[in-house]
Amino acid sequence: MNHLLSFSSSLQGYLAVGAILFALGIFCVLTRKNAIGILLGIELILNAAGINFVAFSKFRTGLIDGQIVALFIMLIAAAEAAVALAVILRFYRLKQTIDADEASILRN
Amino acid sequence: MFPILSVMTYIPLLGMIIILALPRNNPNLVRWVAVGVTAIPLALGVYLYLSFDRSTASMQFVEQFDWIKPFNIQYYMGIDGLSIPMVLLTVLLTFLCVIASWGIETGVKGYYAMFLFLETGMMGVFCALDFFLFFVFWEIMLLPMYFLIGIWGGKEKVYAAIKFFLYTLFGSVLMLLVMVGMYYYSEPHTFNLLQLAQGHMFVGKTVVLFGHQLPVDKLFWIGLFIGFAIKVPVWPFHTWLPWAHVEAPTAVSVILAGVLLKMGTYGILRMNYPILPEATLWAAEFMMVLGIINILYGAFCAMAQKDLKKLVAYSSVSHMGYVMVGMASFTTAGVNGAVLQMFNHGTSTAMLFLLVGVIYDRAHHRWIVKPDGSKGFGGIAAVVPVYTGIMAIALFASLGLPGLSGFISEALVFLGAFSNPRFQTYVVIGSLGILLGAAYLLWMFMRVFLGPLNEEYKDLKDMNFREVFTLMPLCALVIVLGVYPMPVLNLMGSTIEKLLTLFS
Amino acid sequence: MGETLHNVMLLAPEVCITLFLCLLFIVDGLFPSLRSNRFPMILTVVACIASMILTAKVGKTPAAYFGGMVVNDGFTTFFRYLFFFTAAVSSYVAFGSKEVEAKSRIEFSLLLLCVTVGMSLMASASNLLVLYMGIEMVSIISFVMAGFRRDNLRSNEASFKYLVFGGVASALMIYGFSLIYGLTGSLNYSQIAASLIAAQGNVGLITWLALVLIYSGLAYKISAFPMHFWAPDVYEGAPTPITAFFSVGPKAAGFAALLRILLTVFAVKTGDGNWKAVEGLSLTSIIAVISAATMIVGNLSALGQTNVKRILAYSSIAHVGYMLMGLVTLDRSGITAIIFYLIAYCAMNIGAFWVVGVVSNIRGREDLEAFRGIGWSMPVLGTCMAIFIFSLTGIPMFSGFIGKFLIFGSVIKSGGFLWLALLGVLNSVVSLYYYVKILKSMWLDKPETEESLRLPFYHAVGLVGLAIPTIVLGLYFTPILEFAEKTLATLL
Amino acid sequence: MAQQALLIALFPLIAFVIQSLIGKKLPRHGDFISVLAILGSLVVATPIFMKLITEGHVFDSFQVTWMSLRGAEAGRLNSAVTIVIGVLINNLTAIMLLMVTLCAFLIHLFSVGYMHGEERYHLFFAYISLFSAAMLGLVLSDNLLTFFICWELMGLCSYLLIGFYYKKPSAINASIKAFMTTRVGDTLFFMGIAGLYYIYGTSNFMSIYKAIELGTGHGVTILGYPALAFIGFMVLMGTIGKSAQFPLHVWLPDAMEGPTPVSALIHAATMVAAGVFLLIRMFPLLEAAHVVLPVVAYVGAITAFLAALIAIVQVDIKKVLAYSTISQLGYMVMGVGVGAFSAGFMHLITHACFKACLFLCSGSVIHSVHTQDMREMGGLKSKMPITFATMFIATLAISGVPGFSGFVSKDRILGGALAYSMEHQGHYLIPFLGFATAGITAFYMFRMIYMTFFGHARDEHKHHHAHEQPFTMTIPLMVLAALSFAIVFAGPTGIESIDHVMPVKWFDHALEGVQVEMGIAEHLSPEAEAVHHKAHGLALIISLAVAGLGIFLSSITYLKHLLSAEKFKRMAGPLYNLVWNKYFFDEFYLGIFIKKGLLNFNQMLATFDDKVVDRIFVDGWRDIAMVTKNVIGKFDDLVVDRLMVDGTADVMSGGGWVLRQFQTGKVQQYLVLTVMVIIVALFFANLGLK
Repeated sequence: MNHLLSFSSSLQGYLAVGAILFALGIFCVLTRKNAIGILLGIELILNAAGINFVAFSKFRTGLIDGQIVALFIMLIAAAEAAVALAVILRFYRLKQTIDADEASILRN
Repeated sequence: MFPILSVMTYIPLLGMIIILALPRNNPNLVRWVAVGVTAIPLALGVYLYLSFDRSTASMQFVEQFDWIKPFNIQYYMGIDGLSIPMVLLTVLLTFLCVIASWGIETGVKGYYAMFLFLETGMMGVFCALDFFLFFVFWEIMLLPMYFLIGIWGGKEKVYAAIKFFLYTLFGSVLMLLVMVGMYYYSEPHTFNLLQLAQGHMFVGKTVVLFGHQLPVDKLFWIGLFIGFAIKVPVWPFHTWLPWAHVEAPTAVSVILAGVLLKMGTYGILRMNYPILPEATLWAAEFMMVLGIINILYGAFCAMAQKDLKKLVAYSSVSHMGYVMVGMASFTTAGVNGAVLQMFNHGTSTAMLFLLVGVIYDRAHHRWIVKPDGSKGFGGIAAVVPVYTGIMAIALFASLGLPGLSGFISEALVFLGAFSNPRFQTYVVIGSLGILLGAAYLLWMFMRVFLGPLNEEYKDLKDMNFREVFTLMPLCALVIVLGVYPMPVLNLMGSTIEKLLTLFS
Repeated sequence: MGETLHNVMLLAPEVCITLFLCLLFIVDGLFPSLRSNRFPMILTVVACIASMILTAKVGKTPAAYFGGMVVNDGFTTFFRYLFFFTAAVSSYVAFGSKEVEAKSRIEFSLLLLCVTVGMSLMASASNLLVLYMGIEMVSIISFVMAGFRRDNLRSNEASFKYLVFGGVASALMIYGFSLIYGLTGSLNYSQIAASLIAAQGNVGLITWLALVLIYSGLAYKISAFPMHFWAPDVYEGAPTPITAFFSVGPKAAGFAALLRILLTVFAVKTGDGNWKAVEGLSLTSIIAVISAATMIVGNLSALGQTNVKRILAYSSIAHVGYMLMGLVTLDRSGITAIIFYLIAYCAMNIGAFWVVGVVSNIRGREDLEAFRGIGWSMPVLGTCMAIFIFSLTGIPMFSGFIGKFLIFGSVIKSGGFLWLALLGVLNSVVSLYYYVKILKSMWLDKPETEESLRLPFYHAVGLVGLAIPTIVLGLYFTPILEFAEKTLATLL
Repeated sequence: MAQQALLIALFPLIAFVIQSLIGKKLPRHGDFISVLAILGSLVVATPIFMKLITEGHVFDSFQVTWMSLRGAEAGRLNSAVTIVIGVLINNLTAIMLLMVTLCAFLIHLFSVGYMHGEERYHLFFAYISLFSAAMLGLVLSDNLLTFFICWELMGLCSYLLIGFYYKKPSAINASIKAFMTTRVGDTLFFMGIAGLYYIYGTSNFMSIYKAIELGTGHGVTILGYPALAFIGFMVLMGTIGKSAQFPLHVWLPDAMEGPTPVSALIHAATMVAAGVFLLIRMFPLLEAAHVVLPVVAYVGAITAFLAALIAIVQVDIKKVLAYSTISQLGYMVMGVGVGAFSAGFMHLITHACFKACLFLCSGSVIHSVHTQDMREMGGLKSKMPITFATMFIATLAISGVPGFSGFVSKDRILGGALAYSMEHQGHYLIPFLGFATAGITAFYMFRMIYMTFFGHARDEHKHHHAHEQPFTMTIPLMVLAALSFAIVFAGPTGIESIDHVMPVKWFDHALEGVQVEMGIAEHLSPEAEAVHHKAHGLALIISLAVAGLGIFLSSITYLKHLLSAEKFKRMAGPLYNLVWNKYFFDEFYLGIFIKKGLLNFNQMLATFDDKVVDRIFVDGWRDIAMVTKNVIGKFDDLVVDRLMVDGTADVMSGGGWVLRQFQTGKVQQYLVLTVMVIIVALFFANLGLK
């Protein structure tokens, strides 16, 4: 009978790392001036989710579906990064800068 | 059984499609097609009048079949004593207005298409007996009005058009909520107005709004009343009227004043009274006070106007006040007088607006006193005698001079309201309105027609045959109904009798 | 082996789209001459029609397959129809617009078909992972589509913003999924629902955090209140046909995912076919607040706009607000109302954007000045736009009104959220002002130059094809309503 | 007989319709149509009158339902309403019919000559025919509703006829003034009718008389006042408006702007008399509401006295006659007020004849000397013998010289007033004002005669041109003058005690018949009989003395020039100034009430409606929205004119503007806002969980 909130001690550790990574990711996205810096932030959040999944799959359910999800997260992160870099490259070519605040022609 | 109401409603729609298909370069063809198309409902209207059964209060010429089964919505059309005068007025005025708008030059096809579409909307509102169908027609009417005022209007037409649209839409969305509310709070969920009127279904119930329990029927009543009051217009909601009337082209302001204002009071009599009688009794005093304010406020404002059309617009506000007073009195004479006043005001204001249109076509302005204080029209009676004669008739009809139709309905309203002891003080105050009515209309007649001739207008042409033709039926109606009003009164007699049994 | 073959058979529509995708790749490679003319569009439309036929066939046997990760029920069938229809129409629109250059038309078709597969995956997913896969598939391709005009700064900026906002939102979502996985120990909707019910209400803050994060992911997709900021800029920047597609396709997919998660995971089916929120997670008042906020943001921000595309962007946010009203009572009539509203919304919104596209092609600009007198020079275009605009405002005789009528009906029927109904009604009055501003410049203002333009037949057919159902649906909507009720009946 | 009587009113109506439609094209512009029509009415009216004379009593009526509104049974709010109208011929009607048709016919004849050559000649006859139809309709009607309809139609005709010379601004102002002042009275009169329908459900005279006899309607109150009193006062207000009693008398002198035949017909003989006729018809009701009659008496007396004073100082011949009309009307109202309504009615008839004659004579004088100012006349006696003779007879009649009709009716009124003051102690003011007015009337009438006909010609040129009028104009004068003799109504000398030898009492018998119908012919108790007899004797002596004094004073000042009028004027000083300015009523009405009060109020209200309600209530929210914007900071991007919508929407767009400021275009700021909202949501969720 699985029920909520019965995380064992070692799981706490992994979750803590995940949470920290999550927070750092968000902080990074919000503060970095550089477009690529924002992408790094997004990657951090995705990895945090990955850690969570792997931790839960090991300690919580014992099934491997958590790990499969982590794999998929990496896969999608890669795809997203590819597209993002292409867009930022084009942005650089047009604006000779990758400062995120420059991208504000479309407003209010 | 020949579906006469649906035919009358959808012939103009058919006409619109035909007109849109006509070639663009031949405006006269478009005009004659429009006249032909509006003549058909007029003819059917005459047939309707002749074969209408005056003795029963039940619905006649009924057409009822299922439209949208899951919501029990029916295509339910029918007329009784309350709606037939309005139908006849609509059909007549639209026919005359189509002839009166010969002067429109730009976008003739669009103009007549919108006009016919407007007639379909109006006919639908007066014949619909299913709330959903009523609402659909009620809002459809706004579209052509917006374009008619917005495209062919005067200087500030855009502002007037959007203001008209916003005001009326605000009213009708409240009606949408009430419609849906009535559907879900009625025992066998229905939109059928007659079924809703049977069971006093909404009396006991309450609903939560902003945290406290409110009685449902009073909420419905207020929602409906605001929706209709904006159309009447009742005092706080009237500021769109002067704008819309002044900026609309002549024929549109005739229809606006002649028919559209009546939809508000018709709606109240068709829905507020039979479906929510307890709430209506509760709010009678409220309606009476608003009616009196309408009368006096309209009259006072009309007195200070310098633009002919605005003066007539404010006089409409004042005259619709009589209808409100008549309705709120719950007496036979009062309500009959109110419905008769709806009809009479329709004819006399239509004449006034047509006449203002005639002089506008010639002088291209409507100033009694020009804004810079210099003299507008003056002493043109010598130059245009026929015009002055007809204007005098229209003027004295709306003034309420006995022998013309205005007096009959005003007299009935005041006799009725006075015989209800609760409202006698209001009636005495309201009678001041008759006095003021005489003042501003005569002041206008004196300033524009009598006195020394303002040289600027000595070459004004008198009315041509077309203009006189549009005014003749209205003149006849005003005089005949002034002498013997029974042809219209006995149309509505039995319906109002049945309606008032709820309130004795 | 037979079992997987059976599963693939149930995915027939998606498989068909993928086959056509490969066909397009072949054409792209081997027959360069066909690349730039109308052939790719025809191929896309054929692909959509084929998959619609397959959906109809597959839809008769509702079943969960791939081990309960994907569900093929009435709900999925409806959304598949919707996605294929929007994809077909969008490609039709795109191939008439100058904004999609001839040489890059084949890429547009490829991207469009991919997104369609992603969307139908989102609608049929009943497993967190598959849902994530669907959402990411749609999002990433949308980033590319937003930046379709490579050399145009606005288009590029649109895709950049879409990229950053979308990335963060889906990252948050997947983190929320991980928490849900941790709490309930499974990825499958049915198991998650079971464990949530088992918890009998002692739901900790963690669950609420997970719920909020998941909601933020989905809200980004349908541009609901907190996550709507990207929509106006991206809609204005992206090429008009693509914006038309964005405002319809991905948004409907977002609603599909939101409805499915909400109704199967976070709510329990009560006896009379309605739903009740899992105790401890009283969603209704939160949804009401979100709906109200979305409406107000959408309508009020649109008031001061002069760029028509931006007005329609804010108006689509407002319409999301109206649709969310249906969720407030979580009863059958509310959800049916949403489904009906989606149908009506898709038709009129694509139409409106289409007209904007045509006008901006001719006049080069998209602000209200560009629309001066268009009604008189191109009456068909003007009339169609009037129909779409009045339908968007919710004037009767048009499908938009029926949508609003059903939504307000469901809210008033429950009686609890009358204030929301009042707010909704006031919002539709306010919406009239900015909608009619477009008509004002089209019909009420006289054009400076009297040149009478001719609306190309290609666009006229399409626009009238969308306008007529808007009217017909407004007058006689029983069959569609029954169809919407049927889709709900078989929701697993 | 009643059906034929309806023809009396229909003939002029038909004439009006023909005349107004095709009048211009007919030979002689169609004046013969109007004259023939009124002649037809006269021909139909005389047999009715003859029947009254021969049988002493005439009664017939027929009714038709005009409006029948279906409803529940009587007594409830929504009870059925049937409005029945019809024709009533009784003694009063017979006499009035003959008087009105006769005067109208004579005046039609006169105006054929007088109006010859006028530009809108055919329209004049159209309006006069409509007027006659309305007046006859009023006399014939058996209920107050049709009475009111004809009453207002006459108001319309007087408006049209006063403003006949519409090129003259003074004529138009006079016509509007007349219409509006009478309309004030009419509106209140209509309230009275509404009150009648409220308590009795009908306004038919006969049924009112019966109801009052039965005493129904006493307990009922309208607006807190006893119902009958309320109705009585409203009816009185109607009379005050129409018969130009104080304070609503200001319009009659200005009405002289109209052509003289109009003044004769409308503002002397018929229309103004309609108010008194109304009081007579409603006498039982006034009597039942006992508080009303004294007020009526006082209104009549005061009007008579004040108008007479003004008449003394007038120099325009028509203004003199106008004020004398107001004064005589005051007499009639006083007569009804003191209960002698048969005397009042007789005075109404006699006054109609001799005042019409006076006006027509003044018309023929004006027509020959082309001026209305008496100071430019003089010595016309030799030039216009017939006009002089007829005018002199009429002057004798009005001054109350025995042997003439005026004396007979005026003496009875004064007798009634004296009797009334004897019975009800303390009301001595009424007879005093009555007798004073009698004296003043004699004074100013003879003043007019002397200034116009006697003495030397003050303006040679005009005097030279003066000539007698053709027969069409002098015959009516002679007929009317003939009717001014006492013999027509009561004995050769008019003095009761002398004439009992050959009493021609048809008038008194007719009036007794009317009292029986009204149910008020109670027989006076013996001592009351004695008081009446004594009062009438005393009144006879005083009225003779006063009339003689008036004539004497007038002749020594204006004939013999022994007393100079200037010295008398200076001596009166401020009093003269007050009287000359007609007690500043006009200035009060026009200056304060209309100009400062009403027009400013409208102006204020109209600007209020346009500026306040439309702008503040509805549009003005924009200003508030503007303030919020300026507070937030100068932002040039938002141009105010894009918010050209009413105020509520402006607040919305102001709100929208605030919201759009969050849309800064920077993606990271979007994310910051989103994260903030998520945190707030979590905070509430946490709060909710507690």
